[in-house]
Parts: sequence; structure tokens; C-alpha cells
Amino acid sequence: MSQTFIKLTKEKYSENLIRKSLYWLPKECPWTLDENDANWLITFHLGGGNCAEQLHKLLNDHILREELDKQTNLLRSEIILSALKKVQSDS
Amino acid sequence: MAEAIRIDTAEVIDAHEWSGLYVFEKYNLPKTDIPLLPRLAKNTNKQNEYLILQPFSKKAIGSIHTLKQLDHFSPGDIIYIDGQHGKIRGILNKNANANTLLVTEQCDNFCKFCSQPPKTQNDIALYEKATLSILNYGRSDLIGISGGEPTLNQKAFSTFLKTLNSFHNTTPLHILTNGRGFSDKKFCNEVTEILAERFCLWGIPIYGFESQTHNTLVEADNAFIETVSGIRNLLGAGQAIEIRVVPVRDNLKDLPLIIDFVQSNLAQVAYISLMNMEPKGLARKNFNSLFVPQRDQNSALLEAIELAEVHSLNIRLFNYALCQLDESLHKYACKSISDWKNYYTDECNTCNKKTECGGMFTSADGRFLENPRAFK
Amino acid sequence: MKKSFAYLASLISASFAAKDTVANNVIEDQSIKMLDDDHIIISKLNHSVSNLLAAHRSHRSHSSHSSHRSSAGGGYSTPRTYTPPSTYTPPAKKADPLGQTARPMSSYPSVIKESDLVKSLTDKDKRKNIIMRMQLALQFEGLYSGPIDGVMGERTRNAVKAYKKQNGVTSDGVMDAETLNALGIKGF
Amino acid sequence: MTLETPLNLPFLFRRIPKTNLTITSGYNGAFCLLEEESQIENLIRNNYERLPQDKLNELEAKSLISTQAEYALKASLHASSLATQIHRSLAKPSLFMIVPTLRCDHDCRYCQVSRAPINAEGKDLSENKIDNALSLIEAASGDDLKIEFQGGEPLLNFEFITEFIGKAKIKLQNKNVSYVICTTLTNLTTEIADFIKDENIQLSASIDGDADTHRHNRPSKYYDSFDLLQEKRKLLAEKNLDSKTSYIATVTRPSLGNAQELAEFFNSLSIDSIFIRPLTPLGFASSTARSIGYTADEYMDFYTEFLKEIIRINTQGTLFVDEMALIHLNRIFRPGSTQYVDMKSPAGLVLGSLIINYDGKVFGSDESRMLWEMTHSKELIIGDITLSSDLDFTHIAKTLKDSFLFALPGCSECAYQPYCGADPIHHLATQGDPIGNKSDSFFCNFQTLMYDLLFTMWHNSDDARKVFRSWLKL
Repeated sequence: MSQTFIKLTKEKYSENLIRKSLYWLPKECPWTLDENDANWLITFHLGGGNCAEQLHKLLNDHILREELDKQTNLLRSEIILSALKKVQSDS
Repeated sequence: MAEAIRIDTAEVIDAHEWSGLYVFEKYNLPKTDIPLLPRLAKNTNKQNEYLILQPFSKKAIGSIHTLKQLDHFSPGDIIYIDGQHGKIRGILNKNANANTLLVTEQCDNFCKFCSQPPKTQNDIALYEKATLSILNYGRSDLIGISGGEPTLNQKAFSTFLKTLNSFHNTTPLHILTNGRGFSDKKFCNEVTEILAERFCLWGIPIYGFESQTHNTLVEADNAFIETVSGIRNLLGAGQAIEIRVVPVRDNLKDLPLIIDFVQSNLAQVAYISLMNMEPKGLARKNFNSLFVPQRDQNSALLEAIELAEVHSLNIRLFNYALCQLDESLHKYACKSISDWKNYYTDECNTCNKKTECGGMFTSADGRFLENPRAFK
Repeated sequence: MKKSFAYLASLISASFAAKDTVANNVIEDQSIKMLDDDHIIISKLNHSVSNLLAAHRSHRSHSSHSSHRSSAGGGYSTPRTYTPPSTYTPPAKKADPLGQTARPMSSYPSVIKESDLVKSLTDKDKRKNIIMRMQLALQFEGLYSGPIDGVMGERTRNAVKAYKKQNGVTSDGVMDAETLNALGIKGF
Repeated sequence: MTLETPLNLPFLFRRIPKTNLTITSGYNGAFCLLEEESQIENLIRNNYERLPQDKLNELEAKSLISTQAEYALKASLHASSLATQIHRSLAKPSLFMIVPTLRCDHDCRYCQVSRAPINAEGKDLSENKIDNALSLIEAASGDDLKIEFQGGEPLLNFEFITEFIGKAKIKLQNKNVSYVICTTLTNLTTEIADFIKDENIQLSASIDGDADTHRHNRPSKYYDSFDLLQEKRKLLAEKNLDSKTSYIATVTRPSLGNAQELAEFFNSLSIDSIFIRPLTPLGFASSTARSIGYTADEYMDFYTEFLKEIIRINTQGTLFVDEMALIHLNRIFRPGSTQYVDMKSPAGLVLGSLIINYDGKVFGSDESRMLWEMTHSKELIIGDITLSSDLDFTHIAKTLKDSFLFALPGCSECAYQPYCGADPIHHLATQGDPIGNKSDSFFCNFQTLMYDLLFTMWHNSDDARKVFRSWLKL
């Protein structure tokens, strides 16, 4: 059973990004995450399948989410926190 | 066609010096703890003579003559003698399908289709008259408050409501406002506290899903943001809101987007009312740029209504003639045109849906009349 | 207290678990705060409203209101053209879009004499009511802020004086015909 | 849309697998479906000019994007919607379940912990606990509530039900109470039927499919469960109780291949709705799981066929509602409207429902009591009416605090967050942790695929949209 390796540069991919993406991989894609100074090293233990492809899809979407967060995350948190505050002061 | 006379308007002679508000008939002694209006009562001995009576006694202090019996008024109605024009008008009328009091003609919106264009003169007395009318009116059914912008003079508006409260009056009110004043949380809280014990429905216009369209139609900068903030604050105070939309050329295709806007941002409103433009006042002036025939509105109306129903928003049509609407829309149409300002054409009289139909605006005459088509 | 759901609710909405998780990846920079707490509302119909609303949903009375603004015409409306009556003399200043000019003295009705009026005021209920009417009018004129109680007190008296001054009513009484008339009060 | 370039407001997105659709949604519950894969990139990267004008309008109307001028206003509206939604979720529970007995005359394959032999001792809730139960309910409920008798088979302790309702009429006279009995119907008698009619009680009866399926899933030592069920349905018809009865079907592995037949069968019963649900992966042995269980994907492959058939039946003129789909549609189009316990954030646990077990113990949900039967972990208990009518929230509060979707890993970035719910007990039971790993969660996978399916059908199928609209009007 061959393994698949993927190398992703740290400057392009944050750890958060890597982990969030790996999180959503199906059971069929068991993985381990290693790192060196420059890169994230992902190993898929059962080769074949489309695990790598799936991971790249997930990474792509999470990059978009990060970009959106840059624009909206502060407001997003404000909305949630002030909503909670409002409910709290009300009950 | 001739200028229509509202059914509860009558001709009167030699009444100039008696201009003012009166309670019609009503012999039972009224409560003494409210500022009472004098009475107008039939002189049983003299045809078409009506006596001006002091609130308390049967003592006549004057009399007027009408051309015909005032049999469309009922005891307890509030009426107004307009001596200068020799008219008697119903103000609060038991038999009217809608009773509405005008409390000011000043407004900070200048809607392109306003049927009652704003004026600037000091008309503070209208609040006093409205207060007297409500307090002296025998009934407790819902009364409309309109303008102008009723809340433009914030002090007068809250004084008006406080005064009603001070006489333990709890008449439910349907207040037509542009809501802008309530973007001021302080004013919103003040008013809603005064209204704590009173049912109030706020009819507030939204003419677009974003500032540009709305502000252009009401010809006021910042109106959209202030109106929406006002609605938000009123909802926060637990008030019941009716969103009013007038479909015209500028916003017809946006109706579904307006529904989207309401559902996404103000989902707790009680009603959405789509109201066909009345060809009156400024609407008559701007007719060509605004007017869309009712028949050409059908598809947009249907789309908006279906969307509203998916979101379980309570939506209705006002001022549409059934013969201009697709069958599928009839159940949303309200027989809404106030019964003193609508009429039926000869064609209408042969229509078997006449009784369910609001007919035409009296103002929709000549080129403004969309040719009716009788159901047979 | 343990039983109270309000207590549980506050416990949960205090949800620090949630707050932390959310606040985590946020630069704690309140200077860029965009939301004014005052502009955040919880939408819940107050009780009287929700009840009556239920009633009104079925009961069409409210909705039978006609089109945008048209209902305004249901009440008073300003006369479009103004034709002064033959006996016309300039009205007191009080603006009155009702088409009800304050009644000029010259056209004072023959059916009622100053003396009758005075006599008719002897009844204390009538007097009280006239004072209420005056207080109501003066209140909206912004001249009187006391209770509408039908008592001719200091504040009411001053308000009347002020009004007469403003509107050039020269009579010396406080409740004489000219004053009532200028205030648009009739029927006494 | 104004000429001024807009700004993005906080929104969530998901590419719906096997389609070109991307769903975007906001904390106000609004959603907008983007038809091309590139559109979400253009939206997030502010290349608005590359989006069709009607999309921009829709996004702006729904406050997913905004002009500079309206930005603060729309932010306040988002926060207000969220505050209103949370406030509602924190209201008092409206569903109160009572287990008059754990005894049951069925041996359903998927139900092992919540039943006891028909003659077992000490498995009934005794009548002398009714007063405590009622004072608990009175204190814990709002003006409107539903009381649901569960089991076991509640009709095996019918005396309890009659006495309970008798007393409830006095104790809860100022509230609007509706009653439901969840039953196999097999113990229905003329007397019981009359009582149900007089008291205007609703029935929720189980029917898993045609004779073979039903017998396979819901066997009984004492009789042919399917034939007896049909017999009792005749009795219901005679008593005009059809309209009072709704049917619930639980799907097991053998049915996965027969979606169409199943739909046809339910339709042939001339009932106007069916609530079809996957197994609760709780309360039966893992050995059983292999024979009757399935993954969320397997179930949803089945369900997709099932729903398509239901829609076909509706388009041919029969109104036949799929209740499970309707619940989700209500969540989509009327956020916060349905009180469906699994679909709340914070969780419906306690806040949506309470259950009083046969032994008097009080739990926050049906799953909680099942988990209790399996683990006996005290944290699940919030009260015990054999001792008092008080409730103790100390343990449950923490769990609930951790059940706001916007703060949960996996949920916080999910586009279905405004419509979905947290199910801590499910994850506690299946993964040993109330938050759980969503990528490996049956609940999450099921809900996600469910919303994928409904949004796709809503967008792509005119027939489906028509049918969904007609259901939403009911």
C-alpha cells in the first residue's frame, strides 16, 4: 500500500489553514502532519483515492475564508459579542 | 366625470359662523370629565334644520340648514361644519370603512406620488382637533393617524398621545409615519412608553431595497437609513409594524428584492402592504414618469407575494381593482379604497364581483381611469 | 432559583465559552468598534400588541385603510380654494387649515348674546369644560403645560394672557366670547 | 445597486458538492445561491463588477454586502437578528415528554435501551408522582406547550395517562396544552379511542413500511405487528381519528434500496404526510448496527430518491408532505420559526424539551435519557420528581454554553449555521464529547447533506420548488 506525500510552504499556508482543511477530510483519508522550517509535510497513509485533490479543494476554500475574515472578522466578532451582551442584559 | 362628493359630505347653508367640530345627535349625557364638543341635532319640527346644542343641555344656541337630511351620519359621529364652503364633513364616522385623522400637513419626505402634498404653514391646531375628535367619539375601533408626518413635531405628537392617556382613552391607533423620527432611540423610547397600554400599528413606507431608489422617490437624503433604523427601534420596543410599498416604475421590478430586504433585516414586521398609487396630488403631476398600469404589475406582484408567503410574511394588496388583477391575486386584494373616495363605473355596475371590489379612486378619472372589465 | 429558566438563560447568554472562542482570533482593538449597543434590539412583540395583533389579523379594520396617504383625506383637509364670505373680516392670527377661520366678531351669531353666553357659564360643569377646551388649545400652542383639569389656575390664566397678546385679542376678560372665539371654541 | 463599490458583510459559504452552486448565508438567516464556481472568488476578492447585477442586488437586499453608507446600519441589523434568534432559543421549553412506562410489546431492532418486557416490574411511572410532574411542568413551561407520552408503549399504562390529563386540566388550566401519544397503536381499544377523541389528543404512530419491512424492523413476540397495526388503523378510521394521527417511519439498512417503493407504499395508505427519519445511532448494540445501520451518505442516497418520488406524487396532484423536509424548509425560510429540538443553537437540550422518565428522573432530551440508560452518568440528570419538582441546571449549563454554533469548531464556518442546530448529547454518545468532530459526525453529515439536497432542489427543480411552496403554505 503506497503512501502519498504533500509539501506545502509555510509562508503560503498558515497552520490554522492546514488543520482546518485536514479536519474535513473523510475517514478514507487517514493523514499525519509533520513540518520542517519551511514546509508542512502531509502524509496520506492509504495512497490512491483523491485525498490530495480533496485536500487542495479544502485548502482553496479556506484561503478564501481567510481573505473574507481579513475583511469581516472584526465585525463578525462584534456582531456575535454584542448580540450575546444584548441577550444577557435582557434576561 | 364630475368631482365626486364623498358620501358623508353634505351641503349646508348659513353656517359660516358655525364652522367647527360637533358630535352628531347623541342625547345621552356624556362624561363630564373630558373637553366636550357641542352637538348638532335634528330639529324634529323643521325639515332640514339642525340645531347647535351646548354639550350639556338641549339648549339650542344656533341652527343651520342643509339641502337634504344628514341620514348618513349616526349618533356619536364626529362631524365638521365647514362654513366657508357650505359643507358638512364626517370626521369619525361609524359607517366608514376607515376613519383617519390628519394631524399635520408638514412632512420631511416629499414623495413623488404623495396624494396630499406637504405644506409649511403652522397647523398645530390639527392635533387639538384630532384629540377632541377621538375623546368625543363614542367608539373604540381603530382610528388612523396621518399627515404630513405625524411625528415631525415630536413634542406635539407625544403631547397628543399623553393627552389621550390622561383621559384614560385607549382607542387603538394606526399611525402612518415615515418612521424617520424613531431612528432617535430617545424619541422612540419616549413614545413607546406613552403607548404601553395602547395597541398601535405603524404604517411605514419602504420604497426600495437600498437608499438610492427610496431616497429618490421620497426626495429626501438619508431617508432610507433613518426609516429603517426607526423600524428597527420600534420593533425593539415591541411595536407592530406594517411596511407599505407603492409600486411605481422605478421600483416595480425590485418588489421581490424589497421583500428580501424586509425578511433579511426586519423579519418581525406584522404586515407588508402593496398599495397601488392614487392618481392624486403629486402623483398626478409626476404621473407619466411613475405610472404603471395595474395589469402590467401583475407578474411583479405575484412574484413578491409568493416570496413573502415562503417566508410567512403577511402580505396584502390595496387599491387594486379586481378586474385588473390576475385571478390568482384576488385573494390578496383588500376592498380597501375608503368608501368616500372610490366610485364604480357603469361597467362596474354590471360586474358580479362589484361587492368584493374596492372600485376606482374618484381621482382616477379621464386618462387616469384604467378601463374596467366586468366579470360576468 | 435553580428552577428559574431566566436564571439558566442568563447563565448561558453569559456564555464565556462562546465569547472566548469568538474573541480568540480578533485583535482586541475597541477603537474600531463599529456597533453601537444602542442600535441592537431584540424583537419581541409586547403582550398587548401580540394579543391584539392576533385579533387584528383576522379583523380587517386596520387594513381597510386605503392607499398611501389617501387616508389623510378621510379626516380634515385644507380647502383647495378659499372664498371669503361676504361678511368676511380678517380672522385672528390662529392658522387653521380646517377651513375654520376664527370667527370674526362682526359676524357674531344673532341667536346668542354675550349675556346668554355669560349666563350659560354659570353651570360649573360647563365652565370646567370650557376651561378644559382652552387648556387643550393652549397646550398645543405650547403656552400651557399643566394638566387638562378644567381649573382656571395661575398657569392657565397666564397662558390665556400670552395667547391673547400673541394673537392681538384685545378684550380684557379671560373667558369672554372674543377669547373663546379666537381659540376656536364654540358651542357655549 | 448604487454605483459606489460595496463592502462584504460577514457571511458564510459552502460549495454544494456535485453542483456548480455555492451557498452564501448570513447571521440574519438570509442566503444567496451563486450559480458559477468563480462567483464566490469574485465576491470575496471584491471583483463585484464580475458578478451579474441581479446577484449584486440580491446580495445587497439580503445584507450580505453593503454600501459604505449603509454598512453600520446593516451591521446593527445583523446583530439584532442574531440577538433575537438567541433570545428565542433561550425561551422556556415547549415540549414535555413523559414516559408512563418502559414496558413494550414490541422488540424493535433499533430500540434496545428504551423498552422493557411487557410484564416487567418497577418500569412504570406511578400515579402518585403526577402532582410533582405537573408542578414541574407548570413552573418550567410558557403559555403554550405540548405534552408527549412516550415509552415503552404508553398505552400499556393508560390509567396514568387518563389520570394525568384529568389533573393537568386543573393545574395547567391557564395554558394552551396539546397532547400527543407516541404509540404502536397495537393496544388501542374502543374505550381508548373514545378518550383520545374526547380529549382531542394527537397520535404519533410508527409504520416503517410494507408488511415485510415493518415486521422486520418492529417485531412482536405476541402477534403479527403489521396485521394488528392495519386492524387498529381501521378502528381509527371508524372513530374518525385519521386526521388526529400522524405517521413516523424509521429507516433501516434493508430499506435503503427501496426508496421509491417505500414512498409509493406510504402514499397508498391515503395519509397526507409522513415523517421519515434515519436511525438514532443510540440505544442499540454495535452488532445490530452492522445489520441495520448505515452512513449518512448511504441514508441520504436513499432519502434523495425517496424525496424525488414524494415530489412526483405531489406534482401529480396529491398533497403528500414529507415532514422531515418541511422541518428543514422551515428552518431555511423562517429561521427560528420551528421549535424542532435538534435544530436549535444553543442546543434544544432542556431549552427546547424536558423528559420525565418512568423512574421519575428528569432529562433534557430523549437522547439524554437513552444515554443515561447506557452510561448512568449523573451529569445528564436535571431533576427527579420522586424527590421534588425542582430542577438543577449546574451540569447542563456548561454543555449549553458550549452549544452556540458560531463558536463550535466545524460549525463556525459552515454556511448552514443559521439553519442547523447543536446536538451535544448525540456527540457525547457517539464520540464521548459534547462538541465532537463534525467531519466524523452522523448528525453533522446528515444535516449537511439534507441542506445540500434541499437547496439544490429549490434552485434546480421547478417541480420541487412548486411542491415546497405548497407545503410551506400549510
